[in-house]
Amino acid sequence: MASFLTTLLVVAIVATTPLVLAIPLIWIERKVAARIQDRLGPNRVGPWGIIQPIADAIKLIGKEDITPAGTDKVVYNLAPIVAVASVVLMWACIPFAPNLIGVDLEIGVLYIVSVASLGTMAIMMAGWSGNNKYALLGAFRVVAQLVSYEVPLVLSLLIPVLLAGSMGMQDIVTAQQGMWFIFMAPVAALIFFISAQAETGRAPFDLLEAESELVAGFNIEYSGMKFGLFFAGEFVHVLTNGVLIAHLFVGGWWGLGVSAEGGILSNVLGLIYLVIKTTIFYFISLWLRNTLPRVRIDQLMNFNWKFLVPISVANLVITSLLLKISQVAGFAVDLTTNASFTAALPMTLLLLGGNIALILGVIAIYGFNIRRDRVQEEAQAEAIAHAPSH
Amino acid sequence: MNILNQWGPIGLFMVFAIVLPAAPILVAAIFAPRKPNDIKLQTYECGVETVGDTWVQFKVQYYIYAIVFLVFDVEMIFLLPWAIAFNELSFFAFGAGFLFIFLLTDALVYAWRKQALEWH
Amino acid sequence: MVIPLWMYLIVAASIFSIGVFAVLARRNAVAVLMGIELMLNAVNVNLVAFWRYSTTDSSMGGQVFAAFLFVVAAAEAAVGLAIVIAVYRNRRSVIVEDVDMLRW
Amino acid sequence: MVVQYLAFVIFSAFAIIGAAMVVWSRNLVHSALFLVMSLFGVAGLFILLSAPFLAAIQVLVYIGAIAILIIFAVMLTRSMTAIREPFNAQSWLGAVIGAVLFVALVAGMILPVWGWGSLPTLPQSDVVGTTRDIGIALVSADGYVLPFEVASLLLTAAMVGAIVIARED
Repeated sequence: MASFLTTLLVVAIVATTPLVLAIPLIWIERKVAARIQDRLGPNRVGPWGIIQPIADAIKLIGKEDITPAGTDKVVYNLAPIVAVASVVLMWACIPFAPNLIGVDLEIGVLYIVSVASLGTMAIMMAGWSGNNKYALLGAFRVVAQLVSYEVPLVLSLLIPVLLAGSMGMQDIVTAQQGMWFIFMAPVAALIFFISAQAETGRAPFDLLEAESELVAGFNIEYSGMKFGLFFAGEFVHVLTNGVLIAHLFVGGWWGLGVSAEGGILSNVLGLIYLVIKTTIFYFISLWLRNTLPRVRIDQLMNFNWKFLVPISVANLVITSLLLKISQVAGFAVDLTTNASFTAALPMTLLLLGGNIALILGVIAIYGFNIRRDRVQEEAQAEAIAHAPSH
Repeated sequence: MNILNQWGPIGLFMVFAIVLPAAPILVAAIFAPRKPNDIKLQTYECGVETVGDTWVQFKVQYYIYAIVFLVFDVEMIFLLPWAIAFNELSFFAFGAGFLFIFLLTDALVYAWRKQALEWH
Repeated sequence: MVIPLWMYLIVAASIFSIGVFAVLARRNAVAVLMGIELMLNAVNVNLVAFWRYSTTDSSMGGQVFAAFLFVVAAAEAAVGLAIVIAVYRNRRSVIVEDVDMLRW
Repeated sequence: MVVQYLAFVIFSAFAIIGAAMVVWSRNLVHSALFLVMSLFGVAGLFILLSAPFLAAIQVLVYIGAIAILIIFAVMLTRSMTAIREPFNAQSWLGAVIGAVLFVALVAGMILPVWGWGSLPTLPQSDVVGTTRDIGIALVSADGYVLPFEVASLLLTAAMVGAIVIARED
């Protein structure tokens, strides 16, 4: 009974954390966006407008909730719940510190990915139930985008799994004791970051909403709290991506003075390091959102299928090949047991070399293609200019 | 029970994950005003209200993207265990994984060459 | 006290029977395909249950077999639905009885 | 373990009721959503059977991909979502066959062989193979390396076939 109550408490805390975090996140997001756009942002309610999101939440509760005629009531009401639930569930096995984790599942990473894919279903439900053709079209575009970008996301996720030899989140973090995975697989980290950004549906990949051009996307028929929930889910998803990148590629809670065994000091320090790393990636994400222009849908799809996916497949091939070579040659270390900086260095250099070669190769191929296209265009223009007038 | 220790909390998590977003909706339903009228309940459209069910023809392109995604998703079933067991694999087993990836890349190349990945 | 094997088997059998009914009775081809997915799922439950309760075999055969069934289900769904879409494009119908060109 | 029984009952109810509603719903999108519910229940059963990897794959592949594919297909053949009569003329025959099959399976196979009469077979131990064991079994020469490659080939063929069939031109 006591153990059940402890579990209940842990689950309650871990499950509420993302939703509670959403409140300050809204403020941070608006403030950062305002600063980038040379505005002040919210500054009326409370010091620096810090109470603004709470005022927003109260406003949302007091707003009339309009359910348009012809909606499918059950699906319509279920969709925002599923959308938020998918994000909350992801937090079940995200570590906070060496000993602080909801549940350290053996299949941690796979669990996170599969729970995240429930969000796609929620969007489909939201778009369909509204009985509005724009919402439905919007949902189709979003779903096409989300499923497309899930491919490079999962393929690059495979690299940390490959290096750590485990899917458990704590195992992956522990394996980065001496060397962060970003040094072994910078390409995978970059692809993961880009496709995670696309998974949240934010700029430059926000053509599903395109706030400045369209009225809204799949959530057009939602109002009041239900709309707010979709929004909160998106905010938390961005933060979740930051945490995931911090864990998978830059060592999660590792830092100076943290030991894997734990202890109070390690846990506190680990949490602080994790917050710092997460904040950095979260900030980069906001920065991108507020500075990059929106892409067109054909550019979006081409970028994914003709750039990210081939590169992530090539990256997987190169990384696994080099890893196997270093294992056969005998200078690979088992990162789960012996992972000091010096021991991991030769392997890291080899993998880093492979990644640099991959980047150079990609640049060469795309540079060649672009040059060839330009030469062709110039030749065409030449031909038109010099064509006989009759 | 091993499996219950690990997944029991996840089950609790699911309950929380549903209750936490449902609660604000319920609270809003209690406090929010409710004064519906015909105009307010109209679907959000440009101009004239749609008659009957929503009726749009969709591009088959969405479906093709979904197929390619499905294939890569199913590929994960095999690549994840392969990646986990990587340290213990012989060179032969490693090559088997390579062949697997190669065969799937084939499908991608086919789709690319047939312009199935273009957005029309 | 552990859940006995036959409980899983009965659950699987009922899902399978419902799937059979869907395949035989529904008119819409997409619904028929959903019935097939249900049947495949029931088979998967059976496979994993037999693997878990097997007293002689300690290999991962059951799970690996189930993983292959996922592949089959995915391939079946992709091609089956593609056929439905193609038929719909040519004949403007997804009713199974309307597609009777092969009928003698 | 009462909790286990409770979980079993809940997941089975999800799976069976979902499956029944797949057949029963007139609206195909509802059918697809009930299919998701049923698949979710089956994922829960996988967890009870100590196969969490398969459960996660079930959610990822079935709910994340196949259900999406089905809804896309429903939308592409959209004028057909609300067919007045969802069941064909021989539906009674289908119902009879389904019922007979169920009774035959339960009374003819499951209960006599694995049910009351026989000794209750119990799982060997609580700790069963992990995902790593699946990986080793998949690619080792005395394991399933041939099916592994054939699966890849099947996927490739399915993708090529589906694209060829579904394309507009």
